[in-house]
Amino acid sequence: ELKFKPGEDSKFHWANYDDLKKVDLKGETLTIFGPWRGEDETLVRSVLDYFQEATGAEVKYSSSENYEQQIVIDTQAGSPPNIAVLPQPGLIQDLASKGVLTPLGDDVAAWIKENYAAGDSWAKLGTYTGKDGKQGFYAFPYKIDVKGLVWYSPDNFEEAGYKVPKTQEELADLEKKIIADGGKPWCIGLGSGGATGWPATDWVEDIMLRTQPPEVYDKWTKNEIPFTDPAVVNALDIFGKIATDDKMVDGGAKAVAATDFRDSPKGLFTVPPKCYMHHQASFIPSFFPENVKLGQDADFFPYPPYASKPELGTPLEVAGTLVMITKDSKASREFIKFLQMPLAHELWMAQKSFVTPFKAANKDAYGSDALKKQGEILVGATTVRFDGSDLMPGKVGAGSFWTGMIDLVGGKSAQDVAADIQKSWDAIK
Amino acid sequence: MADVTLNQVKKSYGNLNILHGIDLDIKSGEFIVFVGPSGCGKSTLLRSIAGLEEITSGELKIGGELVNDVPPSKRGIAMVFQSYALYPHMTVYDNMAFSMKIGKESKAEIDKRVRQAAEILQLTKYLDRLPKAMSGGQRQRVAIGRAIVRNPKVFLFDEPLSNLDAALRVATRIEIAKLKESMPNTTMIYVTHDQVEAMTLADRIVVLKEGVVEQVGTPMELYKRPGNLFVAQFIGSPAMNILPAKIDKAGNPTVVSHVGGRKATVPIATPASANGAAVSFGVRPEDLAIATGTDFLFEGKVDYIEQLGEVQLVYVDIGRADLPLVAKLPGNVEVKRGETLRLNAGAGDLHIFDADGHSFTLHREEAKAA
Amino acid sequence: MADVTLNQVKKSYGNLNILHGIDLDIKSGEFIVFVGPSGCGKSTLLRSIAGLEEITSGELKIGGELVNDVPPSKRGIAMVFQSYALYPHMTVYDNMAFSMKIGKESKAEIDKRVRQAAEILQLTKYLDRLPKAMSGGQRQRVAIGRAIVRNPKVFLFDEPLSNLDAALRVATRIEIAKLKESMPNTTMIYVTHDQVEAMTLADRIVVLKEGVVEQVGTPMELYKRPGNLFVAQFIGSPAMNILPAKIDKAGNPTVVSHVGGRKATVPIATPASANGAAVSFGVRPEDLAIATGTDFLFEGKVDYIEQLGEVQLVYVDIGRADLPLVAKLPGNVEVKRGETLRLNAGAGDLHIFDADGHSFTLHREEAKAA
Amino acid sequence: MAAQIFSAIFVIIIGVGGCVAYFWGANKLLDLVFPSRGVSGSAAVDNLRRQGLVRPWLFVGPAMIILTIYLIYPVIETLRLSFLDRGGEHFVGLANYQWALGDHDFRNSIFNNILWLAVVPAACTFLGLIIAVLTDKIWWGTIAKSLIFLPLAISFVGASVIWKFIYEYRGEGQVQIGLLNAIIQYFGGQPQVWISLPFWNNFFLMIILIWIQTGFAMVILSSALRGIPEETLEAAVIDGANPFQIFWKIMVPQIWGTIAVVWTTITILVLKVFDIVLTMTNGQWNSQVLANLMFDWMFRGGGDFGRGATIAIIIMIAVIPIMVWNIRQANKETGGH
Amino acid sequence: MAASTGKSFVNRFGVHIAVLIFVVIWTIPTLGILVSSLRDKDQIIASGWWNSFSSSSQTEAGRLPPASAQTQKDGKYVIEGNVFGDGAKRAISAFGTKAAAPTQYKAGTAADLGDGVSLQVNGDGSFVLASPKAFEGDRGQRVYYASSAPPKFTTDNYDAVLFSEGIGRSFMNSLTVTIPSTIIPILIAAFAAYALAWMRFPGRALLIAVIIGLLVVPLQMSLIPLLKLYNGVGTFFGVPSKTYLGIWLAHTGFGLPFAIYLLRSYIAGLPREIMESARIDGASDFEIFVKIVLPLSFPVLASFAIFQFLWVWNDLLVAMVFLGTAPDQIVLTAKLNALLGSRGGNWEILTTSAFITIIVPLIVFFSLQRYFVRGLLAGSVKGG
Ligand SMILES: Nc1ncnc2c1ncn2[C@@H]1O[C@H](COP(=O)(O)OP(=O)(O)OP(=O)(O)O)[C@@H](O)[C@H]1O
Ligand SMILES: Nc1ncnc2c1ncn2[C@@H]1O[C@H](COP(=O)(O)OP(=O)(O)OP(=O)(O)O)[C@@H](O)[C@H]1O
Ligand SMILES: [Mg+2]
Ligand SMILES: [Mg+2]
Repeated sequence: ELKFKPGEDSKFHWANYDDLKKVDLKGETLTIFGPWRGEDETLVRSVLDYFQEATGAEVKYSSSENYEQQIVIDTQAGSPPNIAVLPQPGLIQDLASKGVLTPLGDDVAAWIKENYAAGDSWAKLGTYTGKDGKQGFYAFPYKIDVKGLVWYSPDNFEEAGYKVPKTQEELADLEKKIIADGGKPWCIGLGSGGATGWPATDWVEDIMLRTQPPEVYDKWTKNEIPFTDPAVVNALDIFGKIATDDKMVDGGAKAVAATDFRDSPKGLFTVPPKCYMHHQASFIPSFFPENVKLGQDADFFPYPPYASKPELGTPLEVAGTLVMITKDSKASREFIKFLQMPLAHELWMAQKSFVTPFKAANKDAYGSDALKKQGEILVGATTVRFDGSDLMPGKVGAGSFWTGMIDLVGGKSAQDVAADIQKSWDAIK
Repeated sequence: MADVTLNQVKKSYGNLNILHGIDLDIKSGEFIVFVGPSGCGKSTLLRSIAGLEEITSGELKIGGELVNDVPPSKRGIAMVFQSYALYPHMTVYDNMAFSMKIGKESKAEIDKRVRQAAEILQLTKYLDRLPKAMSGGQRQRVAIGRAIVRNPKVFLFDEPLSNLDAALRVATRIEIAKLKESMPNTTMIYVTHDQVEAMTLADRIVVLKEGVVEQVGTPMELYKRPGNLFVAQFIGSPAMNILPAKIDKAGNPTVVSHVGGRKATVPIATPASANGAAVSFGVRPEDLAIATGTDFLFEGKVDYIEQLGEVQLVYVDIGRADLPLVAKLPGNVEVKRGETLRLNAGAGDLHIFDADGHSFTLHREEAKAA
Repeated sequence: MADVTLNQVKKSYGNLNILHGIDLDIKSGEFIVFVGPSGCGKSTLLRSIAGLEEITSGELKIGGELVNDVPPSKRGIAMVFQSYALYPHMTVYDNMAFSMKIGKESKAEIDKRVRQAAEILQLTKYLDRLPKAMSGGQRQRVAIGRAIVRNPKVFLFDEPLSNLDAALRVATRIEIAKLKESMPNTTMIYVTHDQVEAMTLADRIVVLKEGVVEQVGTPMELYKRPGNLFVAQFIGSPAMNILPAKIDKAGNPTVVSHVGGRKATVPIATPASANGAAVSFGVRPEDLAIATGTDFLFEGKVDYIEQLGEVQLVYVDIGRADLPLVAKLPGNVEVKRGETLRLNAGAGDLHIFDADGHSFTLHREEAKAA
Repeated sequence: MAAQIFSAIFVIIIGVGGCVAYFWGANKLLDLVFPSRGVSGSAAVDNLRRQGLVRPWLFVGPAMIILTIYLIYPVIETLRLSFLDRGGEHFVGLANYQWALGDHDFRNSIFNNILWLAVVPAACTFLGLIIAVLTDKIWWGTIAKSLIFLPLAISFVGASVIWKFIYEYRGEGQVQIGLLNAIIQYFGGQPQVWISLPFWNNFFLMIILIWIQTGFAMVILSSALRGIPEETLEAAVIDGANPFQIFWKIMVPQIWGTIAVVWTTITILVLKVFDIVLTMTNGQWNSQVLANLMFDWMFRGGGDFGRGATIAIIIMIAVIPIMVWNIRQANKETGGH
Repeated sequence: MAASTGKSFVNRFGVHIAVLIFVVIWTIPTLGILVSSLRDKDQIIASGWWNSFSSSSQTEAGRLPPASAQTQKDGKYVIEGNVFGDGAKRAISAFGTKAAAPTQYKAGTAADLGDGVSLQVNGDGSFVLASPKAFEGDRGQRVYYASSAPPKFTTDNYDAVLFSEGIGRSFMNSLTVTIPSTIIPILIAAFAAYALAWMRFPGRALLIAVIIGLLVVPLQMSLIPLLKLYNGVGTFFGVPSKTYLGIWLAHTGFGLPFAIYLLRSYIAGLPREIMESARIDGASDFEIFVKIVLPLSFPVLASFAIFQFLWVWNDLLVAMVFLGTAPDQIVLTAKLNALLGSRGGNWEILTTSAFITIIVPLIVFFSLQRYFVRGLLAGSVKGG
């Protein structure tokens, strides 16, 4: 049953739905394989329902805890789904170079450039080198997570008289003040089972974007400048200083790597609070305690830029999922077209945990103020860059970079960590 | 000193009483054999003495000391199991040395005693073998050797020969007898249900039945003057012929008429009250001989013959097909199936038992004693 | 017809020869017993006849038909194993019915034959039991029953009684003897190393040694005229006394002087060439008696006595302590240890064997035959 | 729901029935082609012999076919891949093997694997044996056994959750939700981040596998223990051996064969198991093992089949000594038949 | 077991104590998740599970209703209500309005919040917030209070898992996968094991060697070659490549080496005379196997059945690769896995599903356990 009755709420572009109805896909099956499980799965299904209902195609969505492994197996073994949705550009590059992805075409790339915010950042993100060695547009960005957000409790800030910092310098002052008041500025948790370490990579990337021009960032993610470049080492060092300072983090430096990232934000809401700030992407409210109301009990601000580097503007790191055709069919093509409709975005925006750079999507459709604010941050950013570690090859971005972060918070010097990571990158060249 | 004294020893498993109060006085250096039908509690009694089973009540003394609560290894006993119970993973040498190694004896001492025992049992050249590479008789000797080295005060055997073949059984039996001689101060308690073993080895035999001692005595006593029907039939092979009979005239001698239809005069005193009583009349197969004169005890057709070479077992139907009379006759006597045979026995070889199975001989003796 | 003929049957495991060319002619309906020391190949021979082992060379015929390559089930045989080999998960009934069910016989026929066999073996009331709920003797009867229902032409037994206790062994032995009578046309081949079984059951005994047939004959033949030393010592219990001796005068009778220092005149013909030859002089313990006159064969000190009740075994040291002479005397003869005893035997009960162990009796017979 | 149950049962019956039908049918067919009953003697004999030639293959046939498809073919494929590059397209010779030898992670994994192999099979077997011995003596032994067996019924993912609540670390002085740290803190000690303690973290991971596999060892050893003749134990009691001596000198040697089987099985399992490492640390903090490393190279970030396959081949080679020993053992056993 | 007649306490109870220690150590982790699965989602990581049995005193935060709830009373603006709302009530001992001093005031006393504003929170949670001026804003006043909460357990987690959509179906699917995947390898392995133990044919020793060798093949590396094969076969015959038959065979293949290894060593140990006896009775190898070997091998079949059942039942990887995720094929492990959020960390779901999945294997274990008892061969051969 459709979540929002077509035609009923004017914040949706229902005209799209009528267009969609003209597409006849009866008897076709569209298999979609994506990373969304649990609550997210319910959400994505609620969107897919419209496609199914309107076109008559049978949509089969599935996911798995080991989806990265699964998609490799499935494509390699020649039984891919029609549509694959993946959050890792590195992995997508890999699939593209093995020739298992179908190019979406230049017109779609052009469409993205035109309709998504932040210039050609998104179109670039969807462009990969194919098996033939040629660049092509393979992946359609859909559902974005805004990274580089700092979460806090407005009550606690208010009570202690803290102000939301607008610059890194203010942030540094705030940290000092909190410490002086006997509190801990940060809750940091890097634990994530097999993926332990990744939250720190985000933080380092945030620092990179705020200390270096985007071109350096791009070079870094392509290893055109090495990890041991002073720019990178500096970023590692800044993060390292925070994470290894017992005064800065709840539980002390030792707890950083051991605490699960899903558990660490809970420190914001204990009485008395264990910490005052938490750096994490837009999805994190799912892991707040149940009675915490977003906007009332919890709020966020963007990880601020340096006042000393105004030329860098307000950079933003994002992550998100990209939609690819792994098995071409009429339905696959139609599905990509569906994603180009504002409705496909609005339906999810109106619910939870979905922001989009699609300018034509109705901002009023956002289900909550927090989402809307994130959407505004996304559209308003001057520079948008995708999660760097996801751009790197899997062995680095989902391997040695993570491990390196663990070493870093374990007390290893930034220089050594950088050298190690660089070595592993060299090993796979 | 190693006399073993049992005083009202009882043993039960839960509600099941196995031993019903055993009284026994075994003197130091004696060779005692427990016999009895399967399941009568022989092993249980032996195991209780060894300390492998806790006794339920009563007193058990070894060398005068109460050992009810003393663990097996401290009782000064050694035991040879029916199934050898060799340690399959150890060589013969190690099997024998095990208890001394456990006891932390010196290497030299161990070696000395093991070799000594091996010498006695002619095992010296097998010392390096594993049990599985030995024949049954050799294994049994190892089991005995293992017990010898412990230099026990009391030596317990649980049917040590029952797994051996006939020839080995004879040989090993003789070895045990010799062993006993070489250890005159060691008390030996031996369980078997083989009569030949019991008869040849025992100083005294204890006949058990359902957890009760039926009779204790020297082999000859039991053979010649069985106290009751059970012992009479249990001791001797083939078993004593037992025939229903009636006392025609009580007194001394007693005249009985048995189911075969003939009368016999038995030089055993019976009380007058026994006149006309139903009794059991017994005669051992080996006491029967072909009657030469007109005086005979039994007459009947030969039903079946088992020729054993030197002797033959002749089954004679004396009127009751279900109760064939067995006679052990010399192998060279020509007997044919179907032939009618007359058999006789010496008057002194006849036995009578009252309705409860008690021997009248015993009656008389009891009367004397009283 | 079910005669079994073996013609130069050989069996080897790899390089190891177990049977060295066995020739045997077993007539239909005969009861043949294989005896021999452990490991001599009795079981192997029996299993070869059964078809459980493939023979390496030679011919094996059953009922005149060459069966070298015929699988066991088609040879018309049934076998009772030393270890029963019952199917533990089947009731007695099913154990017995198994082969007929496999053969797809009708239900009624199966039931009839199983009940018939059960009747013979007195197993009727145990038909619903599982093997584990039966005593050893009963189990052995089930194993026999299982063979009976197959109505075999040849019945094979591999030491069927060796796991039973003495009493059961006697009882079951008699049952087997009766069984044979009730199946007169069935050939029976029986392996044992118990002599009593061999003597009582066999029509003919085959004595095996290390895969070679030593002698074949009726029990009495083997007992009275053993063909060689091995058979002489193997048959009879206790074994025949064998003493080193020298032929003083060959001819008929022969005069020998044995290690005990005495001379004996033996009514056996020896060739002149044997004059002065070293021979073995044999006499069975049961043929010895206390010499009454001055004429005696042996003189020595009584070393040891085993009193068995009716008889006693007396070990006499006639000069060679390692070779005690055993005499089986009546139990009532008073003999004391240490006493000097003179023993004699009938001249017809004496045996002499040449240096190779062959009996001179046989020499004579061979000479006659030639 | 009823329809689902029905269809499930139907599918199950088809599957199992098909398998039964094969064996029954093939045998029936054999009997039809070479009849042995109801034909004349010599023909029956010939047919029986022919049956004897064919039947073993009917019996092992399905196993051989399935093993070939599901294991042998993949092994060959893996061997081939190990000489190819990451995409599995170009021949690279021994480059992958060379890489492995020089790789830090690989060497670390080898070292850790040796640790695992030294500790886990031994610990599981030893504990399983002790528990089997002890539980045999008491009336509530079955219950105890079931509880020890329980972890075996839990999936690896479940197990890692369970152990999270044992090893979880919270900063000093805070409420600990990991049992181990709670205990340590209760006694005034300093809480530790167990899974990142260098070197020792290996052992904390091993404990999980030991916790799971001891039940396996226990079940198998316990049935072997029951086969020990009781008299040998009683003989040892009389010989004066104490319970420990009886255990070590009498019981253990007698079930050595079974111990070897259990040991081998767990050794092989240790070489293959990666779930625990994957979910607890993913090989970080120097806790990498070969199986997880292989998984990593196979599937992470698009996968490098060449290197993944190389590690798989190395794992298999590592087990060759154990295999050889076992095959010898097996041949010894069958020698008698 | 050897009787020891020692009487000391250690001898008497030593074994019981030792076993108890093992059992406790082995059970504690599992007990931990059982307790956790019955706890509130947020509580699971807020305090150790062992604390959940005692009533805890905890400091919590609540928010009073916003300005819109105010009424005017005695010239004052008043907001009244209960901090617990409609939820379960607890006893409050102290309260405060600052996170830094959450228990500044005793319950039942009035706190002066400045500007004439006063707040009184009573022990039962009822409160009165009074101010001379009207309240503003739609974020209500924050209060902190210390309350003692009795031990609280909930079956919500089980509700969430057990009644989630499609779970019954996936339970069925799991059984559909598991039962044949357990029985088929047993059948195939038992036949093969019998042949390898008791039948004579060329290449037998080699075959045994190969099978033992295959024990070590890591499962993960066979996935891709196999799936390729499946797809090839599927395309060739025009059938779907992800079928139950496919996964049965896959599990069979992966389980076979161990099955044959285990069964063969057991079957080879059966008494030879029984087989020979049956052969003389005219039974063919097939009949010997079916009527003699199979019934006698029950203990080892049961052992293997348990291990294989556990492995298949708990498997996720093979199921995800060889079976689809549509409702008619998704297995329980996969279904439960899908209940976890995209980023994992739902401990309450994990703990609960760990417990739910354990139940079926345990039933299997207990029902097969009695076959482990010895004595199946009793009475068959001497000494038995
Ligand atoms: N642990 C036990 N629990 C219950 N009953 C037992 C136990 N052990 C033995 N019994 C019973 O005690 C009785 C005596 O057994 P025991 O072994 O002493 O007999 P036995 O005379 O040695 O017989 P056999 O000659 O067959 O060895 C038997 O009826 C037996 O069933
Ligand atoms: N499979 C085999 N491989 C090699 N040698 C064997 C095999 N089976 C038996 N033997 C050997 O063959 C010889 C004869 O064995 P067999 O079982 O026939 O002896 P037996 O006369 O029956 O002895 P027993 O009276 O002890 O049963 C023995 O030495 C034995 O070790
Ligand atoms: Mg006994
Ligand atoms: Mg034999």
